[in-house]
Amino acid sequence: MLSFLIRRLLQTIPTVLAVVLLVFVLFSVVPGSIASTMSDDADPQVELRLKKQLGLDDPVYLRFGTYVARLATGNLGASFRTREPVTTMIAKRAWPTLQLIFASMAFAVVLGVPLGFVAALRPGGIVDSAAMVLAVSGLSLAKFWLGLLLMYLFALKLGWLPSFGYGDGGGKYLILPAVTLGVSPMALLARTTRAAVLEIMTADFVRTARSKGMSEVRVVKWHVMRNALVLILTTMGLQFGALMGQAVVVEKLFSWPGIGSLLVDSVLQRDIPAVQGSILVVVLFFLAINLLIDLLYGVIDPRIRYA
Amino acid sequence: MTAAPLLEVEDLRIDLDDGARRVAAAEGVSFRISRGETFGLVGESGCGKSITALSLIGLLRPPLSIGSGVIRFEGREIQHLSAAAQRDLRGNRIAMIFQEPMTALNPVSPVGRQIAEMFVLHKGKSWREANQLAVEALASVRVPAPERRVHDYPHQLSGGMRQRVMIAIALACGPDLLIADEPTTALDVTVQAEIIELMRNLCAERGTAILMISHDLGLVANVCRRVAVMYAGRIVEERGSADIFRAPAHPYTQGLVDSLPRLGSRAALGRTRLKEIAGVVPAITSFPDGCRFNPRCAQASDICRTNAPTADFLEAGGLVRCHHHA
Amino acid sequence: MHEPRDRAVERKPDDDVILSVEDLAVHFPLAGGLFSRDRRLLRAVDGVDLTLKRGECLGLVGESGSGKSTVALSILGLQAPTRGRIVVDGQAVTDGPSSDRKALARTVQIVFQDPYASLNPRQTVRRTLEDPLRVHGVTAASEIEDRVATMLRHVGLRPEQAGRYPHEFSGGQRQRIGIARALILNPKIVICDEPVSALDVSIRAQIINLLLELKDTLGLSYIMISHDLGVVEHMSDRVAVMYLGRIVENGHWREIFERPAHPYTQALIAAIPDPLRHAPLATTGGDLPNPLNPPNGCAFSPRCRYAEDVCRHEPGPVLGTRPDGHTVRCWRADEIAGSGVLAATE
Amino acid sequence: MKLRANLVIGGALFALAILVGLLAPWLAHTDPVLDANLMNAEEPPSWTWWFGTDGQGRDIYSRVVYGARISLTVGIVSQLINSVIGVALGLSAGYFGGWWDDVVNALTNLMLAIPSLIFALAIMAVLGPGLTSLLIALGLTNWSFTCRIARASALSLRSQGYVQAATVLGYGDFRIMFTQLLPNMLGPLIVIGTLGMGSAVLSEAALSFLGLGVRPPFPSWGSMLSEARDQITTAPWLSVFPGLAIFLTVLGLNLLGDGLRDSLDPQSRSRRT
Amino acid sequence: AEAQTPRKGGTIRMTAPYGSSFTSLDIHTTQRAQDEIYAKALHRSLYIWNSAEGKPVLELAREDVVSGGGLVHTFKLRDDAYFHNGRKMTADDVIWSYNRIMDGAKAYPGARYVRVIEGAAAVEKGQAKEISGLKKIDDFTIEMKLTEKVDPGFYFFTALTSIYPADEAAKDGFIQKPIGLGPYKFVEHVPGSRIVLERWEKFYKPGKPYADKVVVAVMGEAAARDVAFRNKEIDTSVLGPAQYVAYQSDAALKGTVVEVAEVFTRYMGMNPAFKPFTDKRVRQAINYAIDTDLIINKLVKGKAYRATSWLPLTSPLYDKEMKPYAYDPAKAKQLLAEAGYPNGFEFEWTTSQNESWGLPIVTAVIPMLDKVGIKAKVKQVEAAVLSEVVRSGDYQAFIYSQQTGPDPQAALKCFHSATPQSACNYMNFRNAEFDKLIDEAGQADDIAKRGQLLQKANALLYEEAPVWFFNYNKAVMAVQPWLHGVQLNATELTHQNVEDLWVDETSPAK
Ligand SMILES: Nc1ncnc2c1ncn2[C@@H]1O[C@H](COP(=O)(O)OP(=O)(O)OP(=O)(O)O)[C@@H](O)[C@H]1O
Ligand SMILES: Nc1ncnc2c1ncn2[C@@H]1O[C@H](COP(=O)(O)OP(=O)(O)OP(=O)(O)O)[C@@H](O)[C@H]1O
Ligand SMILES: [Mg+2]
Ligand SMILES: [Mg+2]
Repeated sequence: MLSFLIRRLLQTIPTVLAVVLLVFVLFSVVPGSIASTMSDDADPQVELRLKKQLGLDDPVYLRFGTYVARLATGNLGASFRTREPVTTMIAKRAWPTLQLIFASMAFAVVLGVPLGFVAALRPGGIVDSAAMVLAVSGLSLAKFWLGLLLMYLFALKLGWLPSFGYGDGGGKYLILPAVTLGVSPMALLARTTRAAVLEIMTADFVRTARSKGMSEVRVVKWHVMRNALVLILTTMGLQFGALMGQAVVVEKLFSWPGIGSLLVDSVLQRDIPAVQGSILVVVLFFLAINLLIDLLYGVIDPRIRYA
Repeated sequence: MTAAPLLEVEDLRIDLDDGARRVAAAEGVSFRISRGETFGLVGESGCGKSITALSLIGLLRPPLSIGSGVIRFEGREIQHLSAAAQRDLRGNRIAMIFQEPMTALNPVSPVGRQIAEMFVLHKGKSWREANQLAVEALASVRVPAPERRVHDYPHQLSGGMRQRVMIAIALACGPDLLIADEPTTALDVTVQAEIIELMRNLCAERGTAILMISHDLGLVANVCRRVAVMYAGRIVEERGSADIFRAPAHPYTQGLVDSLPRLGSRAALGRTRLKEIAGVVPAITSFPDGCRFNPRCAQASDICRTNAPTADFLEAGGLVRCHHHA
Repeated sequence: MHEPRDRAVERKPDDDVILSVEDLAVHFPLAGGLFSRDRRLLRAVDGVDLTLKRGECLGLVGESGSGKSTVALSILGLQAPTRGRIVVDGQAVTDGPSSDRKALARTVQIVFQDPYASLNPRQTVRRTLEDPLRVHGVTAASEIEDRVATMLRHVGLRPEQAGRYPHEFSGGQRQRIGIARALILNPKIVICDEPVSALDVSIRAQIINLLLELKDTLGLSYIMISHDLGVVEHMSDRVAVMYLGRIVENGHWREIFERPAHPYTQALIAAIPDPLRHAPLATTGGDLPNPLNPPNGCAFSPRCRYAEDVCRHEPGPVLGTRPDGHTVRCWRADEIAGSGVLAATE
Repeated sequence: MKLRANLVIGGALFALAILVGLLAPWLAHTDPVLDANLMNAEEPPSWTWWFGTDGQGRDIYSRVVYGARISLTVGIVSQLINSVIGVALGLSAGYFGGWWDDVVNALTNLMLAIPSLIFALAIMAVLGPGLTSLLIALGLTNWSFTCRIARASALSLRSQGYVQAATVLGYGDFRIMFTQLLPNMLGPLIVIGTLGMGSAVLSEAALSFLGLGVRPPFPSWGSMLSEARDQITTAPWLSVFPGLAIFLTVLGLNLLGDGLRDSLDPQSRSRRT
Repeated sequence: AEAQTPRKGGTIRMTAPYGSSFTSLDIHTTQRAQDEIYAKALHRSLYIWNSAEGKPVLELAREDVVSGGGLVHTFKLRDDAYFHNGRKMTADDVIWSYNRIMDGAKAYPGARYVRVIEGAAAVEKGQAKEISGLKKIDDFTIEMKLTEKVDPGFYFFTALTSIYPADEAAKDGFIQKPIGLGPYKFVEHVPGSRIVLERWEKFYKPGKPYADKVVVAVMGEAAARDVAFRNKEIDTSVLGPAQYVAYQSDAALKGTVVEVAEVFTRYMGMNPAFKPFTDKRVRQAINYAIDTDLIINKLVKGKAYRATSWLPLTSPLYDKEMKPYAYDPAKAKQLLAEAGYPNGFEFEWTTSQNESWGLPIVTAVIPMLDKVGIKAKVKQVEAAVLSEVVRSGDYQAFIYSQQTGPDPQAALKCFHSATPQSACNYMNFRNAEFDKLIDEAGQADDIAKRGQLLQKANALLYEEAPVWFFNYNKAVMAVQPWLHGVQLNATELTHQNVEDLWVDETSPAK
């Protein structure tokens, strides 16, 4: 188990390096630079000094070399913009993003999985049709539009929830962004769950269970759920990646102080170390979640063993 | 044997709803099984053996359904019983073994638990007791070290072991009837021999009747006292197994027996050209009129093409469904 | 039918042998599933010697997983052997899939078990039969059409049916198409990997007869892989029995079936139920061993009722030759031979 | 192929979107770009202005109609690029195996690990806003699922009898890949392609929102929606119509994808990839 | 409403609308308008902008005695200004801060202002350790020698030149918990979300500040800000054109709108190196061809003032007599014909996506230019790219918003041929007559004389039309009725001297 963990962790290194290289190469050819975004009309002398100070004049391979060398010591460099260490910057942003992502996933699971189950138990029925129309609709909405509509409805018209911000860090601030972000994984989970349950319901071992004289409820409880979980977990793992992407939009819309909004700002302002660092952290997060999910597979599915 | 039959199937018809219309996937199926008897049902792939078996324990799922006919278990009609009453029978009084031991067991549940479920469902045991009983059940199907094996998952067992587990599940509650749907098709011959012997011995000990389904004539002949041969949804011949292959009455049975390259026949008779049955097995949606075997039958006459033959009861016992039977 | 094949082959002394397999081994490194670290070795085929003579049918029997198909795939160049040498009609094919595939294709062909999976569902029968000809440089449209039509007739189909797709045919007909495809390039050797086991029982005889006829009319050599001993006995001239990646017995069909010398062969024969015989099936005891963890000594020893200490010792027995000329891999063959024939005939 | 409700409705919605795009010059009332008359700015929907006008006095109806062209181009072309990349990599990886498979696998994992929207954002920053950039950005970032499916199909098809037979018959690798493998994996690829088009349309909107969208002379629905978001309370028609256009088109694509999946592969509904 | 007496206590909830984060808590490093919003509460500079008078006034100094032919300023510093750790500010802090800003290795943007002190440039280049023109006379007196005859107020009022506590700021960790002289002291910063500040009891203005707490929330998304403002979650919100109209037409919100002409000029710059634009007539033709008023009224929704020349409405030297170019396509055509382009020409117009002076404007102008035969092709770039394009001269035309105040002299100097393109002479303007006017103004001791010269230069620009004069920004902010004391700051409306703000009891904030 431990050696499995270590091996998996080692396996992520090439991915991480590739990400670093990719982002580095991309942003070494990106037009515009931090210096030009500092203000509309900056002092050209200061700008030149700034470029020099930030090493923007060095050749790419040199910059990359220094970056990787520093990275090896866990140093993500200093932000061009704030001159703070990127690690500190990200550390401050990580918790809000984690809150948001996990809250959305929780919303998605709590709503999506039961919905999928209910739909699958009577395929073609009214509940099924309604649930699936809902699910497909959830997938088809532009996130920021949905967020705005929710904001408009629940904050302004109904006055139930605050419309923006991290507030005092309290849960009520989390609800609208989490729901906005959670709608599409919810929809996907509902569909996956439904499909998984339907598929499993046709499996031979379900027929065996029925031949034992088991009621349908028991069949589902004893034999279908756990099998479905494997498929549901897979979808969840992949959805975490999509969530990290969509978080960029949602965080920006709701002024949520997470990595996503940091990332957009950094991209737009050419704060390359911050971009690099944020993407790296997002990737690491995705890899970590999927590692976790792999471990969970082992718990759920005995066919998978970590030798 | 004079006792009232354990299972009586009369004129069973199974409908297949293919969206546009209903076709009979099986029809006019009648047979009886007495207590403790071994009864065989043979036929080629798709002739309706499995659906007949499933209909007996109420496991047909749409698009299949029982169209008409009566199924009596211990004299009681069971095809219209409530779902709950059917569940009481299922597994408890009538048990079933399936073909694919790999997929018929839940891959994520330990085999011990899958056996124990039977005791919880039908004997009102607690899980604790049930687990204990599961060990015994596993021991009874001669799985070595059963107290360890109960914790194994299906994928950790070989095919033969899995099928033993299936048998343990099926026999857990001491059913009166065991339906074995091709229990050894997926296994190698040497393993098949063991499983069949095991099943036969256990059932003999407990007085459990067996409905043995197979496409292997040799196997059925060996295991069963009486055999029914199905073709295209109908039983065409039903006889004692000693007679049916030695002196087949129906041209189809005859054709099957003749077409098989039997072990030892080349040594005895030299290599002769195998007798073929012409043509192909008809599709369920395009069964021919009259006798369904008529397009492939050398003896077919006009009547065969128009009228479905009725069951002729033979003097020597059994029945045959042929206008021209021997 | 026989066109002169333009291949310069130095005729060897043993001109009769069209295919020889020497010490073939195929080992699969198993990653042990996605998550496990240890890389175990599955010895699917482990030191197999075979020869096939011109015009002969060699039966290959053995339980599931004993390596029969793997031998076949190696001969076809689809599976690179771990070691060993395969010579087909004077040419070595042991270099794996990349060695001259086309030349090999004109020599060895295969008929698969599953008539459903072995035809491309998106190609008409005509396309399935024409493409190989084109690949092999036959370009004249009339010749292609001719050969396709002839071949279809050979396998008992009508040339008009060539425009149809596989799903429009029954299982038996599909198997005929499969056979036609195997023969369209006029190969010398055809490997039949369980050609009838997926077919309806009432159809099997048709295909077996067809295969035997074609063998004679086209002068083919067969390797016939099957579980069904009845089929093997009916078709084969010689029979090789495999157990866990090795040949345990090899000889003339009559010797194998009438005087099986290996306990496994005996058990195999004894376990076959016969419709006209009503005896309890002879049981062997024990399950197939795990190929990843084969027993020490003779691989069959854990299931063998004759096994003694010597059988359980490393290394396993070697192939020995019986007086009647067939070979057996058993320490106690001399004692056992003949004693286990209880089942062969009634 | 049984006609399913989702197939019919989805197909109809998508076909409608395509038709609107194709017939834009005939359907539109005015030129979507040049007919800007500031005198008519921000008229609510009426008989003259079906969907109202925008801040520049342009007819939103005409812009939505022309927007179909851009949005569908984005959806279709970027997904085509994805499909070509994904199929080429996945098919060859599954077929050849070995080190190439490892390389492709590593690439796919890499693509999966970077959320595609973020990757597209970075590419857009490099290439600058615009239609071509967008097509490239979305086309390069979303092929991992296609690739996985193609690879998995190739792997399973590779051991199918007819593929082995083709090898035994001496077919070349490319012939095998194109005549034996590709046609038999098209079903799931079409399904995922359909779904991918929908998500590309949504990604375009998201990128517009983030300030890196497409702003060619003709409007895209995403950019219209994004631009109108400040006026969602004051001039809702500005966002409602492009928003609905996106919603209905993506809905159509999703339904179509589902329907195709059910019809092409009734046994395994949405198996995991 | 101002008749009420200010209430003590309460929380002021401001918003920072320009992006989704603050750049840095080290205000010396950032010159984004966004950051100065909180800096106004936290820090103080030598001068401060007085919105009522429209000019910078002394803040940390009580008097400024000018000598040395206008180049030497002697400041008497206040002796009651305390840093938030309770230490009194002295001349050393001022000198230390200015020295810090000139640290060449760090490239602080405030260097452009401090450089006006003699010897500062040497520090920047690393030739000296301390600015030679800056002398401590005693703890509360400093002498500053300038390189030019300018009003130092314009140079030392922004937060970029905030005074830091010398010793404390040198320590690590200062930036995590910054200390300043402003009316509010730092409590917390949630990056990407908000900065919270609380009243500094020892602030030097008696009775001020009023509110207990100031929260500056980062809210880049206008749509979200709109909802939050209507939902009474924030006290101030900057409005874009669309919302400007909407708020004005909404009875409930109408009273919340405050507006001011900001010192920004929006224009289309034309590259004189691009053939047609070398000709003054072509440039004028463009000014005639565009119905600027229509665009301002309809597209910008009146949220701008028509530009008459370079210097904006709130500039002290704004010339009320000047009339903007009339909308006269015929005249434009005629001018084009005279210049040799009777059939017009085609050019590429680089723009960002900014809603007030970017793509939407360009889109609206294109059909107008089209009417006189000029075809414009849009090239859209990101904001980050646009400013580089502009500085490098890599454009045919671009549209931009440039700060044109508060110092008119500095604003006009951008067009001096000695000003490099990369500084702010983006159109690479070269005109001897103009140079002469600017130079003379620089020498003039008499303020009125200087003003006349500069106005002349401004008029010359109008005539030369190096740009299409579009508009001066009208900054609009919505302010909740319970927030009082908002100043109409023409340099940037969001920059409020927070000590003058107060909230009454009707504020829903705790
Ligand atoms: N769920 C189903 N939907 C549609 N047709 C079905 C279904 N199940 C069975 N059938 C059809 O009913 C007929 C009888 O099937 P059945 O499974 O009973 O055959 P069988 O005799 O058991 O064959 P095998 O030897 O292959 O198991 C076949 O033609 C089959 O295609
Ligand atoms: N590509 C492969 N990778 C790993 N293991 C393989 C591979 N191909 C075959 N094997 C293993 O090699 C062994 C021999 O397989 P093979 O298919 O040759 O057996 P067989 O005798 O043909 O069996 P069957 O009668 O079931 O067809 C089996 O244990 C099988 O699991
Ligand atoms: Mg069956
Ligand atoms: Mg095989």
